[in-house]
Amino acid sequence: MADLLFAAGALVLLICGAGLAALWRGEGDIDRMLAFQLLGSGAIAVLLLIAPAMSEPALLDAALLTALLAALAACAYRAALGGRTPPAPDAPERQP
Amino acid sequence: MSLVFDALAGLLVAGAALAAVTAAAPRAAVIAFMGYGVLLGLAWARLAAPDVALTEIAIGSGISGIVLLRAAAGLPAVPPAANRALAAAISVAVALGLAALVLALPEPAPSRAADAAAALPATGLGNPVTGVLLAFRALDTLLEKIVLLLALVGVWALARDPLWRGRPEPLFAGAAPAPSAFLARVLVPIGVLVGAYLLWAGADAPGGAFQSGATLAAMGLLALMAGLAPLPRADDRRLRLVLLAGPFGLLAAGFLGWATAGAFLAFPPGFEKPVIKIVEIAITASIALTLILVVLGPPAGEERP
Amino acid sequence: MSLLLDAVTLLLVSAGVLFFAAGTLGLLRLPDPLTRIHALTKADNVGLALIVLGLLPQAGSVMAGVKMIAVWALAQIASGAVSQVLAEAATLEAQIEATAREKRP
Amino acid sequence: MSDAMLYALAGAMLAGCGTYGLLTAGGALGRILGFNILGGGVFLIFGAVARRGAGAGLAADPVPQALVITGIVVAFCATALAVALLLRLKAADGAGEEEP
Repeated sequence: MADLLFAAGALVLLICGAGLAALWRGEGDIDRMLAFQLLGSGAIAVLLLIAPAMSEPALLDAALLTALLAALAACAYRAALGGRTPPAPDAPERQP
Repeated sequence: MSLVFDALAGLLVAGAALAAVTAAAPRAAVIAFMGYGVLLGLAWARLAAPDVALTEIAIGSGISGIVLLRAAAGLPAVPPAANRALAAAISVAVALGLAALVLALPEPAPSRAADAAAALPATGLGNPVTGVLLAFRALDTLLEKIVLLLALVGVWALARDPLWRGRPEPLFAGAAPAPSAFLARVLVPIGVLVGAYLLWAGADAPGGAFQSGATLAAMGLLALMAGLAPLPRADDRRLRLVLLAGPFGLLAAGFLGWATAGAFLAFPPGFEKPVIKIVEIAITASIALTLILVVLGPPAGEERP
Repeated sequence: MSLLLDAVTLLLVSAGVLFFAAGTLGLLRLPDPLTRIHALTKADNVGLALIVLGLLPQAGSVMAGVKMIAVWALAQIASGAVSQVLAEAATLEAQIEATAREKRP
Repeated sequence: MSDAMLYALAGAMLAGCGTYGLLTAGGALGRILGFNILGGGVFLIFGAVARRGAGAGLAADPVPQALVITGIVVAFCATALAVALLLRLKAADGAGEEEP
């Protein structure tokens, strides 16, 4: 069973790696952040998969922490852009 | 099969690192560096070092991102400076030299694992890494606390003279937009719970003061980003008290050791675990606050009364 | 019985990995950032849910099972909120770029 | 080839990447990232040494692990200090980056 779980983990890593490599050459940093989020989800999945394979329950805590902090990165990215809020794209222009 | 996994993880870490150092734009480099932090966490998990994995995830992909993304904002893309072919040759030489050293490591490997395992029951702890950090090598931890304080003094020293008592620059210029504020409101309570759990579990399972402090710092920064809490003033006495609680708590425990156990930083026999736990709580609070303050940067604005 | 549980794990984890692949494919094929955000969050969460479901029989203790479900729940909440944050950031960046383009000539 | 060896070799590669970043970066931020990656590679080699030192019922030698944990936190604080210097420099000369 452990071998199968490692194989599944390797597959998830491979998928994330392929996504990363392809998105990396994309034009915008938003795409790169998406690649980072994909990697975060992949890392959560991998940690969950190898925790039973290595009989190390503490890796579940690591998965929990990864889920928590991948989201923090998105917020940090937004914060670095500055404080302006864009108007909703479909909202009618407010008349003075 | 696990070796295939390890080889893949190793290559991905190196690939992310390469992307970080070759990216032309600063922000792209920082995003690659954050990805490298997540992958490095996986490597630590596979090296049977869950304590280090937790630290790396919390710091490498979490609060590092806040500092570096902030630094990258507005920096222009700078073309590589030096002779790239020469630099590549030197770097390959460094990597090959280290690889050769690694392959020549002595067999059997030298280890203090047996000593740590033998001495652990005396501390009442179940996690050998926490045992090393707070009992066997407590002097290192004490010095590390002082280094953290020095880093904070260094950051604060960069404040302009009339402003140094005030508050740092906000992480969000103006109010945080609704989605970010929502994210913070949802994540901060969960994250504080996770941080407290890591401290509580750290005595007997992977976790402890460093992991907990880093997680709490990340959540504090998220709360500050969303404006859920006011930015701290550098001259706030309570703040300084918490900053000093860790190093001085450990120091006090050290002198207590002289009185009760006959050596500096020896814990009173019979009471090892409670004393270590109390010191660990103080250290966690200091680490969390120090990390928050070094990320926020020097005081920059005085609030007019 | 344990063979049956292992078969369930294998089936669900494989399906989860498949969803990860589908999400990545969507990330690569869809035309603009907003649709790519959509592809990422949807597929990732289903993939993660299937993997968690599949691993539950392998959890050594009740606590481990509860933690796995907690990880999945947190990932659900976080990924929904993250997609909002990134979508807003994408809109703002498009605006900044448009303003810059207007000023240039 | 053991798992520890694979990660030690990955650590060597990271040290190489870090050196490259340190030598070629045009700006201070690139050098900060390069230095961090160089340090990460060294930590990883240290971790592999810890893994090889498994024994007495422990999966890895706890002493190097504890040192790496303090190392990661100290490296982060140094990074934050360097970034604060970088931002102060940017504010001081307005140009953004210092001359290489």
